[in-house]
Amino acid sequence: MEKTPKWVDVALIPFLNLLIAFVISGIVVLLIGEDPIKAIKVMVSGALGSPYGWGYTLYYATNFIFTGLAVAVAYHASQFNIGGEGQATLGGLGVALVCLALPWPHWSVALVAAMIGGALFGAAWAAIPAWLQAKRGSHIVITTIMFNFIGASLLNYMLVNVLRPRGAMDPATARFARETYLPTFHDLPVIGQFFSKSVPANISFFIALLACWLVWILIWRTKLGFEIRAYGRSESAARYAGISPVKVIMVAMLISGGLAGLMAINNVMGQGHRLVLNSVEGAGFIGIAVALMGRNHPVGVFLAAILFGFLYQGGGELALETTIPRELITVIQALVILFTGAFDNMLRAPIESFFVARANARKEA
Amino acid sequence: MVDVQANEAGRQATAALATQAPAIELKGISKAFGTVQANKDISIRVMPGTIHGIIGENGAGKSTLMSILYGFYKADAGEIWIKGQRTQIPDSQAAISAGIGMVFQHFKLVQNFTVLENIILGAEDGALLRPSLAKARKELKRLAEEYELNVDPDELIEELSVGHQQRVEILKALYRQADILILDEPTGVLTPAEADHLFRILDNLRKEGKTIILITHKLREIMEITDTVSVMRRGEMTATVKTAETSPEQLAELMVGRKVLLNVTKTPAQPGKTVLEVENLRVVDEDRVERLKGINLTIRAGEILGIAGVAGNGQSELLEVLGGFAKGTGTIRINGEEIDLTGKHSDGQSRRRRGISHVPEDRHHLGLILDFAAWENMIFGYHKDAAYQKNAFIMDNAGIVKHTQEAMERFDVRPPIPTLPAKSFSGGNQQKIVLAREIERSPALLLVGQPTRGVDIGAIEFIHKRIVELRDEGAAILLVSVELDEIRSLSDRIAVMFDGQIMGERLPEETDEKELGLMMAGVVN
Amino acid sequence: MDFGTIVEILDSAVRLGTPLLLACLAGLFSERAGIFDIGLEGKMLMAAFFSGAVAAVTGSAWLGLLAGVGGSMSLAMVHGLASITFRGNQLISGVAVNFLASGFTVLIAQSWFQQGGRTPQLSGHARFEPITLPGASAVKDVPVIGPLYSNLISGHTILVYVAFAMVPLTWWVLFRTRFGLRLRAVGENPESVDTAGVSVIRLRYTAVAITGVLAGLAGTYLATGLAAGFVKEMTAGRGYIALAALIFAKWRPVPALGATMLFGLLEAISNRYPNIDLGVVTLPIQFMQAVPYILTVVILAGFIGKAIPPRAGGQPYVKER
Amino acid sequence: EPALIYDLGGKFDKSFNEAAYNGAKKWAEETGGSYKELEMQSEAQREQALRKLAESGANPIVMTGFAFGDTLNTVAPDYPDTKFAIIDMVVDQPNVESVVFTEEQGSYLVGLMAGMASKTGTVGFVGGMDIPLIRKFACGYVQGVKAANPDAKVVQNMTGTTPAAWNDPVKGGEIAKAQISQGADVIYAAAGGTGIGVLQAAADGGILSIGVDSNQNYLHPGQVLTSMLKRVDNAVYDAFKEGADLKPGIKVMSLADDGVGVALDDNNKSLVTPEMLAAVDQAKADIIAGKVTVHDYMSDDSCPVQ
Ligand SMILES: Nc1ncnc2c1ncn2[C@@H]1O[C@H](COP(=O)(O)OP(=O)(O)OP(=O)(O)O)[C@@H](O)[C@H]1O
Ligand SMILES: Nc1ncnc2c1ncn2[C@@H]1O[C@H](COP(=O)(O)OP(=O)(O)OP(=O)(O)O)[C@@H](O)[C@H]1O
Ligand SMILES: [Mg+2]
Ligand SMILES: [Mg+2]
Repeated sequence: MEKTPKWVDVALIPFLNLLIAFVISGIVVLLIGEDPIKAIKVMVSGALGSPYGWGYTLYYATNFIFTGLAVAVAYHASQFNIGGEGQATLGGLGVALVCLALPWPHWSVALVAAMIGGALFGAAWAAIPAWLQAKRGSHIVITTIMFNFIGASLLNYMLVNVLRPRGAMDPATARFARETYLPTFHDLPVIGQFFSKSVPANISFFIALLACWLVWILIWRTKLGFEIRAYGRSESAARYAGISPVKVIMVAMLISGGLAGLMAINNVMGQGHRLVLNSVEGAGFIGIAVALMGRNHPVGVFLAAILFGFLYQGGGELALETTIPRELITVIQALVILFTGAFDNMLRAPIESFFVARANARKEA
Repeated sequence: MVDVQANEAGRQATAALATQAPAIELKGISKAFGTVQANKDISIRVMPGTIHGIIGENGAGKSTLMSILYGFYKADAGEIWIKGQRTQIPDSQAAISAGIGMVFQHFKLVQNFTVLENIILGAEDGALLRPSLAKARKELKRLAEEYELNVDPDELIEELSVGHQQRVEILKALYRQADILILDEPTGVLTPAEADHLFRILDNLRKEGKTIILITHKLREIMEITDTVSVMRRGEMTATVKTAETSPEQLAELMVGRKVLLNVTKTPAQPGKTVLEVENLRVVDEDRVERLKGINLTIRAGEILGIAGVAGNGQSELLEVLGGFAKGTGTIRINGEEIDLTGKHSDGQSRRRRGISHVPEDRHHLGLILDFAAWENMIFGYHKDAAYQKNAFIMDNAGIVKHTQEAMERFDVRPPIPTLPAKSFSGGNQQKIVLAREIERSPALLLVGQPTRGVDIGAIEFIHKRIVELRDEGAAILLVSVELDEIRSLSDRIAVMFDGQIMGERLPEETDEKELGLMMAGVVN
Repeated sequence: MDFGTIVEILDSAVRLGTPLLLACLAGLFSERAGIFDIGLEGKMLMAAFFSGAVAAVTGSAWLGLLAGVGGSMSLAMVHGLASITFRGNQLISGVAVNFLASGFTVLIAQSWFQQGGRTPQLSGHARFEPITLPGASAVKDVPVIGPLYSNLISGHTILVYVAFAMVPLTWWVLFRTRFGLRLRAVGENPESVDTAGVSVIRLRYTAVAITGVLAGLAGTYLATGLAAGFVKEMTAGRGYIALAALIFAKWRPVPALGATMLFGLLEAISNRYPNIDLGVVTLPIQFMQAVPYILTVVILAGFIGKAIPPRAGGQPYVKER
Repeated sequence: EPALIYDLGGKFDKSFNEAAYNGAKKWAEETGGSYKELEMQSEAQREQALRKLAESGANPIVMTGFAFGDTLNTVAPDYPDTKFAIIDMVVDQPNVESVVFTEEQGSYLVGLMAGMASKTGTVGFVGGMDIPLIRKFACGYVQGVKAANPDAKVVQNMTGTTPAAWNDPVKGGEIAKAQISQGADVIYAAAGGTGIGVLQAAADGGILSIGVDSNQNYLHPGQVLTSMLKRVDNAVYDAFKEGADLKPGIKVMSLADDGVGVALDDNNKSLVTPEMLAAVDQAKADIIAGKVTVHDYMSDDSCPVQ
């Protein structure tokens, strides 16, 4: 059956799906009486046309790399983790607690501690659904959805009743000390000149790149990754080979939750400098679209994250420059998920049968 | 709609013509799944009131052909004639209206419905259930009396034994007034007693004038009950003969395309020290049914112990518990050392470290990961071996690919391309990959289940040869197969399993098919 | 807490439980047919918007209802297309449907009404008015029965009564009709239905369509019964709570009523008593809000009876590999 | 070009943010100028919203809501040449104007009217997010009610603890229904968009309600007793008008400056009796003259009356 070339699977089909998603989004824009061409122009110039735009595009992309990797790692173990939102929320809590706990001498020390805090909290939030799936067979999709809501309530409680400084009105933590602020692109040598002072993109971006590389190593180069992929492709065969399903599910989900939690070094420590409600802003869900588009490969995830960073930033500019609401991004996101995920067979089936027919024809000849 | 009416008319017409027109005639049926040509230009005629057998190797296309007749698959080309009428069968509804009923190899029952609910599903009268249920209850009683088909109409399917579930399937067809009944490998899952009962039922049905198509692998069954028999090979219909005018030998030849020399050339065994000792081994499955009821056996180095038995009598569980992916109680010793049966070390990798290799019965679900490349499949289960690691963290993928390439050449895997996914190899070549992986490490004990299922004849000989070679190198081998001939020709000793127990042991030269068959049926020991 | 307050809280629970009940029954039809639906939230939101918008424009709650059902139905068909025709991943499709609704409603609302993603405030016939049942005012002053009848039972909008009537109706359809038998069978083992000569595809589409209608009623009730118009994200997670209730009820209609009313009650209580003082501990409002989700996880974990979903649930029906 | 950022309740909350919008609209209509505006989608966007407008060269930038306080405090120094105005919060930066209102005074006046209009002697208060600012509304209101009727009971509820509480009309309606069942026959909603649900439930339940921030009397003519006007529109209008010359520092808008007040128009004419009018005028004069002081909850985080 394997007669379709690889490029079709990794490039052609995703591209066509994306194209359909964009065309439909364009039609929606037309429907609401706006000009799609102008919308694209605004998005491109808003997201790529200035150091400010670039800075925000990369900032958002950083978030999406983390959440996209989170979804991808779990996916390789055949676990559909839609709890990235909750795990990133808890990661934020972990990072904030670390940043507020001690008078950190330097950002680098604080960063290491915050990474541990964020990853631990994120992993902890994935651990319970993972354990329930592994041991009790509770459907992980449902439990992770539930944990998103429970996580939101927990954060709400922590911010309102525990972490809110005395006398403050909004449910947010105190500002972190200056020493914990991560260097932004503006502060970095060489590339600093291309970015203005106000951009939030910070060195977390490089940690995200590192995470991509590590995930690649993990999945395709280590024993653990081998076991994760084996279990993900065939549970029965994995059991035959003595691979423990409990171990694979737990480990993959802990790594997944940890990656989602790590996102907080970008948005909480690197940008907000304090923890506010809903600091994740849906990045956990966008991770699903990013992983789907990126075919669960770190390189694909990286590219898809950049694309979504662009959409997110460009969409924000749209809201400012035109009367198209920011929600257009949500629609595009939904369509990308729909076409690259749920409607995948729509194009795949005819394309594959085309190649099968071609292969059969060759055989005859 | 038109078809159905034409068909009604056809039914009456044939009633008048009676014996003339065949009940079923297929002309030039072809069907491909992707690049697999499952049926190639198949034609067949089945006369009314007869039992027509179809035999053929695994994957020969028998099930596919019947699924087409039943409207479950759509043929790419060809015609279907029912009782002398050209009939379109686009879906199962049309097949049912044409009087065809089918009992699939895998039953199509709703587990948590009652028997009655399953019977009426799709054949209800009117929108409300109550009248349909009442009618079906009456009808069921009548059918039960007429054909010895007793089942409790209010029992849930999941509470029924396999044999009873099969009866429900037959009742389903009869309730829909089928006069053509297709049974796909009906005895594979039955105990001998259940199989006998089934044949009595089939005989009754034939006497009532029903037409039956029986798919089976068992030549004995063909000879016993069918009137005519068709043989399929690699998607093609090779012959149709009257049962009375043929012999098992001839059928076997027709099946595989040449004279079958099932006897493997091997020297007498030179058994060495005891490798495997199993004492009072018990396994209870998820549904708390005891599948192994106290197995005792030993295998010595350099000998092959063959396990014969009807599928479902505990052979699979025996392999699973020895292979480390089912839990059990009792004692298992390898070279005198006891191994962990329930605890932390009762998994496949620990077993492999103890020198137990395992070629599983179902290579698609257990032995291979079809989406993985050949090289990944080649180390699967042994992936933690030091030889495959570059350092403490990273695996030596390039080295593994190279090693795989060599192994593929040694085992004549075609094509010898390590990066190809397993699913793109043919069944025989897939099996060779599994064998290469499990044999290459010179295990102390090799567990092999159904080593040649769905494998072509050339590969069968190759596989048999490697197994014998391994024995001669001093490995102990436990062979499980439903093919009695394979057991008889490969084994140095034969143990027969029935109902989770070993019925007894025989030496191959001191027994015959008949005795083994009786033991498999639980009759003698 | 006096009797009047209890009746008042129960009354509030009925109002707040009704959209959950409708959505839960919606999910029941789909999931019983083997199509997992985590897109209830999106369908409700879509219905809330279209019912609010059309009611605002036409001034008729009934036209709003029609539009709401239409909106929900369109998403139901997207889900059906993905899960039945294209044999895609039903969970991914559900996620997409939720996002689609979330973005689309605001986009269209902004374009139509320029009110920041709201519809205009509904009044008069654009809303479903409470119905006073016969004799409600007459018995008002009879102790116990009076408040129960006139406050709790009487005085809801038509959609509330429809929702409650749907419970026995759903039960009857599911367990007493041919359609119900086939629907349950297709969710357990679609091959059994297919080989019995019944179209799996048609059955599943029908189920998904019923889901669309019921989720449409749920959303319509939110915008034109409970509130007076659409505001963005007005479902606020109710679709997920309905899903939780469905699992809690183990995919059965009568327990679904119990589960949704329980969750409605929790919401009613937390509206009234943000922090519940139990002496030893004070339950903060955030805990009360999380209770439905926590309960669902506990149920899923199988510590209180096991919730076994329909066996074929979540898998597309593929005949040929 | 000036700019305006709305808080999470959104531009058309018919209340606080809409008042700001009306101010901007008035400025645009009068001067023919144009301005930029932005609505927030989530907490985390505040900083980007501010920066975006500052980068785009907008000046001054006005934002509605205390929640911008912390963010503005960090962003303002990065744009020393841009003027910012924040409503409802004091931010101590050299380029920021902080506009605060004496909501307790306006709430006192509507409380007075509520106390006089109530027949049951029980009135209600529905707050939005539970923060000191909203307690300030509540405290002023209670003082007014008690001034009219010392025996009156005030049922108080807050909608929530997060910004979502500004935009939850369904919950507002449920709370109002609960208050009605507790005997309240006048309910004051100081809850942004949530108030729409409160006013709706009050109208449905046949009782009176009091709107907030904008004039909400028109929402249910003849059923909204009055609205506590908080002239956010004037604050925005003034800031836009001053433009780049905006004066940094704290600007208090009190009853005396017409910064707060009660709404009287055709819609509530029939509800407001001459005695009420007289009492309100008297109280207004007394407060301006300093004869009556309305306690400010935020001065000591407590309220002398309940
Ligand atoms: N649904 C399917 N999709 C793709 N290939 C299939 C499908 N069903 C069968 N095949 C392939 O078609 C060929 C014929 O299969 P079929 O099941 O008809 O064989 P069979 O003779 O019934 O074998 P067995 O004795 O194992 O039952 C096999 O190679 C099989 O792998
Ligand atoms: N081409 C093949 N290569 C390898 N194994 C095969 C092949 N064809 C069949 N088999 C094996 O034989 C079994 C029967 O295959 P087939 O495709 O006919 O499936 P089936 O008739 O639906 O199921 P089964 O016979 O397993 O009950 C499968 O379990 C499969 O492992
Ligand atoms: Mg078969
Ligand atoms: Mg088969």
